[in-house]
Amino acid sequence: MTQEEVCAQLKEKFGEAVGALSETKGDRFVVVKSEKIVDVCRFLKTTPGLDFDYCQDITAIDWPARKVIEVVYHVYSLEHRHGLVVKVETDRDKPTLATVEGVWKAATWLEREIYDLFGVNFEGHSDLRRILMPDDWVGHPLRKDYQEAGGYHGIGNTRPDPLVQLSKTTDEKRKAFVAAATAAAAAAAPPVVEPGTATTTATAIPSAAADPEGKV
Amino acid sequence: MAEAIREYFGHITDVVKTFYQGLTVTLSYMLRRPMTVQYPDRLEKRMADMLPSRYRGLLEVDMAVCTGCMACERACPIAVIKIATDKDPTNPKQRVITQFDIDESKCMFCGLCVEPCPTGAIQHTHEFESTMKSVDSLVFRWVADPEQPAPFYRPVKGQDAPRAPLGEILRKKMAETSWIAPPSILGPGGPKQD
Amino acid sequence: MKITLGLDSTSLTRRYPRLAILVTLFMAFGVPLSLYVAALAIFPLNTPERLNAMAQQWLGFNLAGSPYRYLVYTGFLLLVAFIAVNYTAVFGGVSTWVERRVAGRMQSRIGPNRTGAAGFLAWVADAVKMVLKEDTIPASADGLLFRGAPYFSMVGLLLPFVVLPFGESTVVTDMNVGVFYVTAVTAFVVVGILVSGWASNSKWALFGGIRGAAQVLSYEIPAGIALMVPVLMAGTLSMQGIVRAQGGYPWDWFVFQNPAAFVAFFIAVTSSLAEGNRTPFDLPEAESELVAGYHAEYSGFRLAIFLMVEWANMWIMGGLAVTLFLGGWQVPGITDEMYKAALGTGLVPSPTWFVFQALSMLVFAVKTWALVFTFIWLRWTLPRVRVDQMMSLCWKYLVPGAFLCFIVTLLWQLLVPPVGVKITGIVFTVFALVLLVKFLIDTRRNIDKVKGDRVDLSNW
Amino acid sequence: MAIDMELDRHILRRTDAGDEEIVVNFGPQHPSTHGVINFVTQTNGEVIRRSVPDVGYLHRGLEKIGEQVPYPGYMPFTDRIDYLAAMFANEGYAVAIERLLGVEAPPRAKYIRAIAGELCRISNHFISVGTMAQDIGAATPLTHALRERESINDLLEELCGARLTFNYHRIGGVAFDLPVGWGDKVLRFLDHLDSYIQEWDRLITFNKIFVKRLANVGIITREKAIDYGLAGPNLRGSGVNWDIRRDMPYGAYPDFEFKIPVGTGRVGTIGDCWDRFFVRVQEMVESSKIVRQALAKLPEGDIQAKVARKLKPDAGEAVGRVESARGEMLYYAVSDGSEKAYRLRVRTGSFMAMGIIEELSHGIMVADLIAIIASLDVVAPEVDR
Repeated sequence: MTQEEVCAQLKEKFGEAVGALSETKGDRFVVVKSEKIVDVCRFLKTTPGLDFDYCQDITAIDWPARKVIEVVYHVYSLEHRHGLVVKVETDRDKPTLATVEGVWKAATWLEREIYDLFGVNFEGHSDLRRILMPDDWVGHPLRKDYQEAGGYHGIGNTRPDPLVQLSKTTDEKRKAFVAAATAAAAAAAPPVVEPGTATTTATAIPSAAADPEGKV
Repeated sequence: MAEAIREYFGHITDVVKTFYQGLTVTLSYMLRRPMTVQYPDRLEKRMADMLPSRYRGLLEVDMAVCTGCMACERACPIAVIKIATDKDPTNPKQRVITQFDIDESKCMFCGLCVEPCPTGAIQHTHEFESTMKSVDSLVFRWVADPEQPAPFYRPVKGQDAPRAPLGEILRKKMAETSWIAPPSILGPGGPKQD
Repeated sequence: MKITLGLDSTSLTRRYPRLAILVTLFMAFGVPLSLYVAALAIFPLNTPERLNAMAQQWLGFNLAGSPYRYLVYTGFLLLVAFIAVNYTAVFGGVSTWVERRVAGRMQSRIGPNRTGAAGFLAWVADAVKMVLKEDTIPASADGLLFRGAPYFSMVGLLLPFVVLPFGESTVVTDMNVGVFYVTAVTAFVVVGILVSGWASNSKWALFGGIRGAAQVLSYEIPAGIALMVPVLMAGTLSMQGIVRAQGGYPWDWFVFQNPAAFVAFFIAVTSSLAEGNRTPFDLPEAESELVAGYHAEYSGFRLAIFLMVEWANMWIMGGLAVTLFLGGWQVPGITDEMYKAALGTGLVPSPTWFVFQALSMLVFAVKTWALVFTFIWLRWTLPRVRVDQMMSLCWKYLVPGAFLCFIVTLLWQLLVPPVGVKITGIVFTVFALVLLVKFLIDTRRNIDKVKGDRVDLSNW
Repeated sequence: MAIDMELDRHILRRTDAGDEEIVVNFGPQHPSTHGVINFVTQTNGEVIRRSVPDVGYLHRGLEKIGEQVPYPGYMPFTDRIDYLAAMFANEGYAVAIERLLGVEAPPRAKYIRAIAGELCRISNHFISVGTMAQDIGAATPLTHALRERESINDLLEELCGARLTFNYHRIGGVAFDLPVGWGDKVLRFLDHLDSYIQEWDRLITFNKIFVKRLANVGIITREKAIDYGLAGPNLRGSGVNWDIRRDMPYGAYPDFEFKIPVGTGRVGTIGDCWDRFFVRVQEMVESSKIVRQALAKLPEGDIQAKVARKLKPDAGEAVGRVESARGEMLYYAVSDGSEKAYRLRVRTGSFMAMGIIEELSHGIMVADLIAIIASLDVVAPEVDR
């Protein structure tokens, strides 16, 4: 059964709650109203001809531009070897959606992950807790506007990047080199030592390790 | 009842049969050669020479043939390579590379930088023993001193770039730096030096 | 300046390889041999009569009459105990080395081969390390019990040495209730497991302790009954008596003399495996389930004791099975009269007597090491049983089996004439020999079945 | 609440049923949880009332990184999703982006992908089967499995330069061609492998203790397996005849004939731990058959399709499905025309397998929980991504 026939059956059963099959490049999908999602899924699973018994994946996509979090259902039928992509749009500020845990038990963990990483609240979910992030984590990482926490309970997860530090020292040295070469002046003035990072870099200019410390 | 008895003794015969087979297999291994390669000291030749040619070990850059195209810096997904180029003040046509640093402690040896390199300047050597006194020594500076920058190499059509044999520059550099801890680049907050 | 570390640093054993081999030979053969000779020399002289005679003849001192004679006897017993404890510790260490090498070879790897020649000094290094390591005690552990637990197990390990015969007359004391004493005493080990499981105040240790208790106690029953079979056949509980009732040649051993004893042998070995917590019954310290079981919280010297108990227990399991079923120290050629003749009348027995003793001790050691090798071999082949399967195996298979063997042996004693016993002995020996040969052929054929493998004894 | 955390503070707490219960943390650091996973278990010592998996210790945010790294640059990260079967993670990502671009890998590249993939499947199954035997208590099968896996690692190291994180596929093909003489090295190894697997069966598969420990343990019926969305050997172990290589063919798989081993309940019932174990052992034999056919029919031609250096696929979405060693790996890439993916979703077999463990854990023994975890072959990086 091709996707068009499945969509036709859906359209005929649910009327305008089910949008048309999309024409975009790559895989085509069907947009469904958020109140109807559980009925549509139950219909897909139980009607004899469709038998979408295998819920491959439930995931979400954050569209800040359209102020929408889109929940995507990849469902598949092992018997008839046909699949469908169903999308539901929920409001971005207070995303709530009915859970399809009743239809497929696989949804339990998939929805918990969406709740954890996107903040979509699934009503009726048996055990809606954060799954990947620690329980007291703030924010939902996979949202586009998520600021990286940079650490957890005071344990930082960033290390000063040696390359950035290095390039500062070499920039200064290169400026000194260019200044020394182009300016015809007799003695190039020693580089002004800025406060802040300069103190460390002035002494710690790592030339080739074999050089004695003195030669800068 | 008969079924239970047959099953009861069936278990016993199963145990005897399967243990018999299992024991023959393990005893037979007493006569076979263990596969252990006794690295590091009981090998015929250096481990680095026994590795296959495509092995992706520590990165090495031969500045003589580097064209300064910065393709490797763009290809690296975790920005481990840092290149700075400049106009050579002495003759305006020639550009020079004043800084070519690779933070080998962060490099994940994925090989994406080696592919776009036109002259094969940057290559994975077969060296993998990179124990250093401090993690900062793993930041390899291929342009030793910004004051003697490396000029861009102009590849000659139809001729391979004359690259130094693989691993030579790296071994020399590692021999010098591995056991001498450089002053910490990361400033006072960096790892303590003994 | 270049500091060379690792590869070409000239450690002691590399500069003088001969030194490494010398030290290893000393440790490998010197220490056990010296213990054996000490046992050979001192154990027989340990009876009060002989002590009085010696004191009388050599020192002219009337020991029998003097009030301090018990002091001297206990002094001698302490000396003998010293030898036995040392032998246990050395055997515990050597068997760890043997196990790690054999396990390595069976898993197509090498095992320790750097400390000392062929890695033999690995166990000495472990022992020293364990003694020097800090033995931490968990904060909320029950201090007294936590410290005392390993010594319960050690007592349970050392007591059977009193009756375990090393050779014809090299036994600490030949108790006439030998077998009964052994079954009673081995229960001590479980006290150590239970106490350490509870005292460590860690959930893993608690699980391990409870499992250990359930396992060792429930396997006492089949072990006890299976050990009764040779007692019936020999008519005496004394260990030496049982060994003297068997002959040197395989067809005189109890294990082949009647079918029930053959089955009882396997029941006894399986139950002693369970009592020694060896695979397939290593539930109390199941690494993959309970992290490290009852000795999870132990470190340092106390852990060394627990591990010594575990490995030295193999000698007792092997020694017990050999003494009761496989003819103990009976040397095939030498009969009782020859021992008596060699003993002679004088105080100091003739040199041939010492040779016979050495031979009998050697035979006992070889047979016990063979069984110890089998225990190691079983450990690296079989998976672990689940707790309820372990219990059902004990109560549904081993206990009824042991009772059956007990009854069959009774009937066998009554109905079968001695010549019938001899015939079954020969028949079973032939059957065992055929089975062994077939087994070795299958083993050899296993190597050819896998393409690309061949017999190759290199890479040590 | 998943497990009454208040229970945790009591060492022993008498429940209404009269027996005392403890809450034990199996993990996150535990010898047999196959990576950093914690099972908060309510048990009375042997029998488990309930065991709730608590995952997330190895969450590196690989899907978030997918949105910050250009398309070709993400390939090394896919190795880290499932480092035991990294070849499939690469292939899945490559297939997804190729479907997004509408590009097709040349036939030789497809064959090489099949060869490298099936070798990687064998090496992964050796780990999964070996660690399962180790968890049940037999240490020797694990070291033998690792020895065989070493030869595969050496072969793949010659092919692409790394032993674990291969980074061998590229969008539109593969990075290198087969080295000279590599083919007969593989064939020599496969002859050894087929004869070795018979020895493996003699050593452990039919060992009575092993069978008793695994038969009728952790039974997953056919409906429950489909309902929970299990994939790969876990699904096939329950008797569901479903394999993406045959049912949704991609790459070079239509050209090979191979059997799909399915659980038959030979020693216990269909869908018990032993079935999943035996399905993996049989799959190794099938994979070696595939590699032989692929090497025999390897076509000539280049190994990389024409793909722009700076990939900018136009807006749209695509799904790449690959039959990884742990079941169906699904890459869902959504692009908005820029150089970086707008959203990259990876769905893995282990994540779905973790979902079923809580339901299986009611009333089983501690040793069975370890056996079930091992039979479902869950691996922490795949669960947490």
